Amino acid sequence: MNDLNRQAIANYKNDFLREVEERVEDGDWVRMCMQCGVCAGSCPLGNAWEHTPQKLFMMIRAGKREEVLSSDSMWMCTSCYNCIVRCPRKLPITHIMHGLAHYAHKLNMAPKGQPTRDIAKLFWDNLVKTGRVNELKFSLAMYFKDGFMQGIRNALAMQAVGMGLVKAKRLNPMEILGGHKCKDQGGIHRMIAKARAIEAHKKG
Amino acid sequence: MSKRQYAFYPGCSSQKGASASNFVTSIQMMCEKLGVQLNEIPDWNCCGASIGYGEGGELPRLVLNARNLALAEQHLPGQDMVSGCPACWLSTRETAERLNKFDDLMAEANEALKEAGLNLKGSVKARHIVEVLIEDVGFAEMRQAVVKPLQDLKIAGYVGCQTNRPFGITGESFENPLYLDKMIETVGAEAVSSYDQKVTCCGGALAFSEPDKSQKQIRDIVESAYDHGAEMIVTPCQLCQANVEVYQSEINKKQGTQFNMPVVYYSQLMTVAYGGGVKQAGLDGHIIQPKKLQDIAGK
Amino acid sequence: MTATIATNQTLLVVGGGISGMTAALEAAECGKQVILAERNATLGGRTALLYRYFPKMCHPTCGLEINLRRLKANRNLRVLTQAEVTAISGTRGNYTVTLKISPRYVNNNCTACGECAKVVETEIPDPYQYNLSQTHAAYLPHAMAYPQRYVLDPCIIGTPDADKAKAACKYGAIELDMQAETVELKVGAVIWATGWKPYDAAKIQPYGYDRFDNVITSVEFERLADPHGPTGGKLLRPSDGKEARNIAFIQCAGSRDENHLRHCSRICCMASLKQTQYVREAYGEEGRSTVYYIDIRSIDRLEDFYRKVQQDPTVKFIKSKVANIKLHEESSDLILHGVDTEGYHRYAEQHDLVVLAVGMEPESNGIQLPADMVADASGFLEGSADGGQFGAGAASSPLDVNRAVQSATAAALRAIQVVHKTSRPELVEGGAKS
Amino acid sequence: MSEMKTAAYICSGCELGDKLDVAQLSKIAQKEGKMALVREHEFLCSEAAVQIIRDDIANEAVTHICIAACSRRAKTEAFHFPEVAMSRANLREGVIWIVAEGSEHDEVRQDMADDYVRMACAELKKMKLPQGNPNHAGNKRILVVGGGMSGLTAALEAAEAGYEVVLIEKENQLGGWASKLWKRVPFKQPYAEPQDTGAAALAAKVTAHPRITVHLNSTLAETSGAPGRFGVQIAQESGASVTEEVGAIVQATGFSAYDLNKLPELGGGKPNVTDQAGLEALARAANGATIKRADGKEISSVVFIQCAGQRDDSGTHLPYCSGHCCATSVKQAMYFKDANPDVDTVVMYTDLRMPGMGEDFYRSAQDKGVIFTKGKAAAVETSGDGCTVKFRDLILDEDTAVNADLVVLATGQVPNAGVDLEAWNPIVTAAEGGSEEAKVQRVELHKTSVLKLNYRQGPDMPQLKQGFSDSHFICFPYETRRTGIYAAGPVRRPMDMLQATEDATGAALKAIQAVENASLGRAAHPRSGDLSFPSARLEGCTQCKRCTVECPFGAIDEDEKRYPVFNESRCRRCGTCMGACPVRVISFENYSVDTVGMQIKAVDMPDEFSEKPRILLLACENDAYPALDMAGLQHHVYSAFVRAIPVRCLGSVNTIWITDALNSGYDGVMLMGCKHGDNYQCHFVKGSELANYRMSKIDDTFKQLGLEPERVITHEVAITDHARVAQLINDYAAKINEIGMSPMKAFA
Repeated sequence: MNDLNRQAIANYKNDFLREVEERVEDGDWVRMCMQCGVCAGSCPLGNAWEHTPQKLFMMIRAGKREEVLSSDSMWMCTSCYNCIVRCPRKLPITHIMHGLAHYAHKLNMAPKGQPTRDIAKLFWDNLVKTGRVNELKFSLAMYFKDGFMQGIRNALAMQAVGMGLVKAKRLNPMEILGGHKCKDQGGIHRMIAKARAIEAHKKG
Repeated sequence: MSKRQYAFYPGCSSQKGASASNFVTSIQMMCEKLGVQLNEIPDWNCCGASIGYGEGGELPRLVLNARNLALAEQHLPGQDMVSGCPACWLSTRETAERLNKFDDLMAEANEALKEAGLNLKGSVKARHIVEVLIEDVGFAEMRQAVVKPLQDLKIAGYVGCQTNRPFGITGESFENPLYLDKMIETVGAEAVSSYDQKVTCCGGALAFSEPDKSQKQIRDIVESAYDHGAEMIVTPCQLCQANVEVYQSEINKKQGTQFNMPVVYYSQLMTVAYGGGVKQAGLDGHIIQPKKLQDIAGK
Repeated sequence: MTATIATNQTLLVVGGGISGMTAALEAAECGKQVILAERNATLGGRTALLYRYFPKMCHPTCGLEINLRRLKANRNLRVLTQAEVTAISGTRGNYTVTLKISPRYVNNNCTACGECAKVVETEIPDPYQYNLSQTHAAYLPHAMAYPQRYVLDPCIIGTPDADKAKAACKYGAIELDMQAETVELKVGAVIWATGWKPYDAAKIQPYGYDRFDNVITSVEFERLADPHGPTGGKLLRPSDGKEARNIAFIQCAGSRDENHLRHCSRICCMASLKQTQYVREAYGEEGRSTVYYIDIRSIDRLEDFYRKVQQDPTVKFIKSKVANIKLHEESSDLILHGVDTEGYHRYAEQHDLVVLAVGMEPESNGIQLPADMVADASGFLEGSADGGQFGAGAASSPLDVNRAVQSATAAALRAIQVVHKTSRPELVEGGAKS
Repeated sequence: MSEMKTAAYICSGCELGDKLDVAQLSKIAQKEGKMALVREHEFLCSEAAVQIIRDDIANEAVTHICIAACSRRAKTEAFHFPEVAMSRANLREGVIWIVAEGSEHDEVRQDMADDYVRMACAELKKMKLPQGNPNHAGNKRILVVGGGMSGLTAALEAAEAGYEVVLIEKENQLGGWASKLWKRVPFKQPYAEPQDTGAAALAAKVTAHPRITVHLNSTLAETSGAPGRFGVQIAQESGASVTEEVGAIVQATGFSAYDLNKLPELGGGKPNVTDQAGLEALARAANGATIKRADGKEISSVVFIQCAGQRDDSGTHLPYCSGHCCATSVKQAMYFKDANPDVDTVVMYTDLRMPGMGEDFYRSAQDKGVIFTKGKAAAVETSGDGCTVKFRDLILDEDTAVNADLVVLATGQVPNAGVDLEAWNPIVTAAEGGSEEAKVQRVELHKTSVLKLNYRQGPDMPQLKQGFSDSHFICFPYETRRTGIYAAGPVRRPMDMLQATEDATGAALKAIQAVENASLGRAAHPRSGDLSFPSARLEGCTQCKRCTVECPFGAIDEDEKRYPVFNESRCRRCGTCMGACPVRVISFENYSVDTVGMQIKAVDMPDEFSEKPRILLLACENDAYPALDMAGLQHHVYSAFVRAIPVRCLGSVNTIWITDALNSGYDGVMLMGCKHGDNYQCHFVKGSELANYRMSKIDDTFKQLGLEPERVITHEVAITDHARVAQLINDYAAKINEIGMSPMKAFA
């Protein structure tokens, strides 16, 4: 259990709802859910969700901290925003799902090896590095995230796609030697660091 | 006549040699013909996309976009910020609206921006190119510019998610937006009006992490296009384009389908209709060749 | 003529539905002078377009008949149809009301013999069937219409049809040169019983009312079930006229939704429960009804009815706000997607007809109201700031018929208080003991 | 009234002239109908023709007119002659619109029209112009029983309209439940915060009002009389007794809370388990500060259990929903959150019922952090210093539990409606039969009465169901079975405070209406304005008590000699007494055994070889007769052998009409009335049911006459049965054809 988690448990005892309200992006909306379930039915990957958004909200109210934060449900969010536009209470459900995922990740309670979680991290690291995404490095990183051999397998599996993109000049092998980047990378790094610091100070 | 000026935010996937490089190619001539001038924002950075949240969290994600807004505000004052990529547009607009709504967030964002020597007032409006076409240019002008109507071409207009939700194009429905079909008809092609996968999610970023689940989505999208007699799919979204085009071979491999459905951008249709060639329309940038469109462009 | 009978002792009731008729009758039966102004060509309002009432499953026209008889017997009451309030000036106890009366093109001579309808060929969508069927442009709104006089639709004025109608009438009842007239009245108090309208279902995009023929509204379903409706009481679905046997009822279609109506419309749960019994009435054990709901609001003793329906094996309840509806192209059936939140069961249910239990919106949304009218967040009318005008019935709150009538009766007393006080100074607050 | 001069006016418009021999109709009116004056007109409802009639009334001293034209429901504005008696022969909707087209039907069509003219003339000659009830009384004061929110509102609203009000309250202060609340649910925009109850202000207004007299610590000892002349004895705690005369009564006696102790499974009776009333007391004690338990502990967690002992289908508790409890619990949860946001408040519900703008109040509570759990409580147990609520979480689909310092059970409203007459009547019968035990029971039960009416049919209002004295009618919530007495507030139906005040205001209007009607000797709803009233030739009365027992409105009492005592302003003019009377001594001026009997006899009866059967149709004027009219309007064809007579209610049908009809050779008799039973539609409550009962008892009549029982048939008909009534008539005509012509014709 990481310090953040320990400290959160200490702070909020078992008032998980308050914890979510104060620490999770748009978490203060959770209490406004009226359990109609329209979000649950609107999710394109719905059947992959162990707990639907509306159910997660109920679990939060019921103080099921462990179950919620270790769930991989919110990692199934494709950001299609169907739930947001249909919610009769106008809850920003997509953001809350993102927020919960991020919070679980930060507390290191999110499922180990959850693919979206891993890729999200790769993606972020990749983009902050230069300020812009390097799709080749990102893809390679993706393939090799589960170790070298698996990476080769993944790469081979996706070879056709890769070559296709290369042929179509939509994947540039040269990117491996640097590729696109922002000029003011230093500024960007300092900026992100600052933002993280502020958030940490505000939301633990 | 003087051109309409916009601060342009291409986004990572539109860079040279990136997955949507042919999109940027295809909008050059379209904008030229429609008197739209896109001025690239100097040193723009990634928006964090729809998956940045996992590691990035809230404020870091916001400031990434705040930086682009600030750069536009500073270098291209008075110009609306326009993006061709729904994810970029969405993140930027969301950021702009949230920062303008909550002063504390704006203050925090600026505190971080200071580190990059920038400051955001919040004057910039974040828009999508499609908005520019529909609201500023208008269908009439779009039609006028047509020199090569794309006759007997049956196209499924696939809008996807993020161009459509949560913001969408003003006046359009989240469930059944009509503007894309209208654009298809504007360039003389036939839109499959009964296409029922218009706004189905392609899996987005989860195409990488949850291939099987996303490919099920993609399969529906392509299948319905075939069922309704479409010859190609057209979309305003880079990620949709990539996902729906790229993974067809995978789906064929795994599920024994014989998908070979071209997926192009509306801008490519328009460029061809405006007289553009294969290269100008970025039609050389496809894995599944949009033959029919290429032929018309070739003529 | 009407102007002369009105004084500041007169009450004006705006709207001739069940609430308006009740307010007007109750006041008139207390000896008050009342003018009842109805925008349409007949009294009766929306309840006259319902097949049955919950929970007794009795017929609205039964009460309408009694009210019409009370009205015919009462000389204190004057009815104006096709009359709309265009302006109100003055204050509590002394208003001047301007009414615009649209031409009916048929005068009091009409005996309702029906000769004109026989010769008029033009057909128009029948507003008294929610446009589900056509009617001749010379028509009697419905069998219970009051006044029992035909109406000519303006669309045929100036056409040969109009002349044919005129020629067919032996009683000189048809006046083609009838013009809209403006009437000014002095009244002491005004009761707004302008009622409700079904929320525009097309705005609820996920349900595709504007895209799918077999998605209809609850008010349209009333017409389908009614033997005097467009299908003679058979539950025939629009797309292909096939009998609908497996019907979905979607609750909160527009209600309890900040994207649409922020309030709960109160009646929709009971209306759908009632309509499941129309399905049973039509097919017995063979019918299938499924109610998709958030909370079933069968308040007070209406709970009995809910219990009865729950015990009906042909009715299924699913606690879920349906996410969206997709068309099953081969069958024109509809597939409802969503999640049963009681225990989390994902469904994709096929139905041959979907009935949206659409919410109640104040009819007054969109009509011009006096400046000092006070309304709530949804537009339901509380009354005027000066205390001389009152909301009544469904115009004042989403109410079922029973409560609307109570509300109208209460409004009648409040209006009476106003005119009493203008006529008898000692009645003004703090007045001397009489 | 000057002596009778009759006139008949026969219309030839609306194709009557084309389809009928109008000259013959005139002749019949003159020769057989003995009309002093007969006129024909081709457009009888025209202003010109109506003027002719007016002139005849003015210049020719015509006192009785017969209009032979369209249905009595049509053209009522034109044919409005209040100063004379009027009958109408329905030749349009009733004849030419329903008889099959074609010359082959000319004869039967004409027969039918001829008969209707004969009948209208016959009826007319037996009619008198109603003069209004002579012993009507004009007391216009309103008695309000109960000083809670409903009673106070009714009193103030009536007084503000200029009427004198007497208000009695059993407790020593006004305000009822409302005065025991800390705050109430908001009535108006914005629906966000609990509001001051306003009870104190209202009570003050009432107390100070120049037209309101308040009696505290008072109950009713006896109520006698009728609208316009109720005599009430008020018993005061002191033992003193006051007598007041009033014109109408509003019963606003409210409700009692369902007994907590009946809910042991939910912890009822345990410490730290209370009901909503108990919580209000704690909130008042806290006065805005953090709410403490009875034992002084500050409450840091509270669970509200909705529907406690309500919506119960096991038969143990209340079967209904009390409507207000969801909003009340939400309001009470706000008490805690407003005082201290850190208090955990859980509202446990199965269906949250906050209609209308209640949704905003619900949102507001969520915004304040009130937790809503969709769950069903299984048990409440004491644990440590508080309680544990075991429940089924319906969303998470699991059995679980939650701890709380306090549990609030949202129990239901039990009406204070007094004596249930269903229980009362058998006891009275037994007591009158001499049972000593019953006599004791009667005394005990009578003590629980609220109104203490000295009516023949019992001391309180009849209850609709579940103990509430509500109206049975959806369109007429103020319909009452005790004329001039109106229930208001939770005694009539479970309701919240907003609805109770609305209801009370409406009830006040009805009370005002009742005194105004009574003072003019007019009937109340549904025959509003009717001036006719029943009179009895007591010399012929056999004291059988059927009228006093069967009157649906308890309008008839009995004197010491068991003769009926009519209280006209309690009467609704339905004629049920007239129908009940075996010796036919009861009649109305314009509606009597004769007005109908004469019509029956007036019909020209063809002989048994004519192949022209005659079917008498007695149709309820409220639903069946309009249905026949609309069958005409829609040209549904039915047998021309039928002769329809509208009746006020099937309850007014006297069996003599049936026997007379059969004796005079009718081949069949149809009765069409409203639905009876649980969901009865009869506007006079019991009329159609009684008729049905009476018809089932006339078999011996058939035996005497040697007739088939099928010669009389009764149908329940709804006003919407346009096509069906035609079908029923045709089917019956076929049936008669099957069983053959009546053997009675020979003797007729």
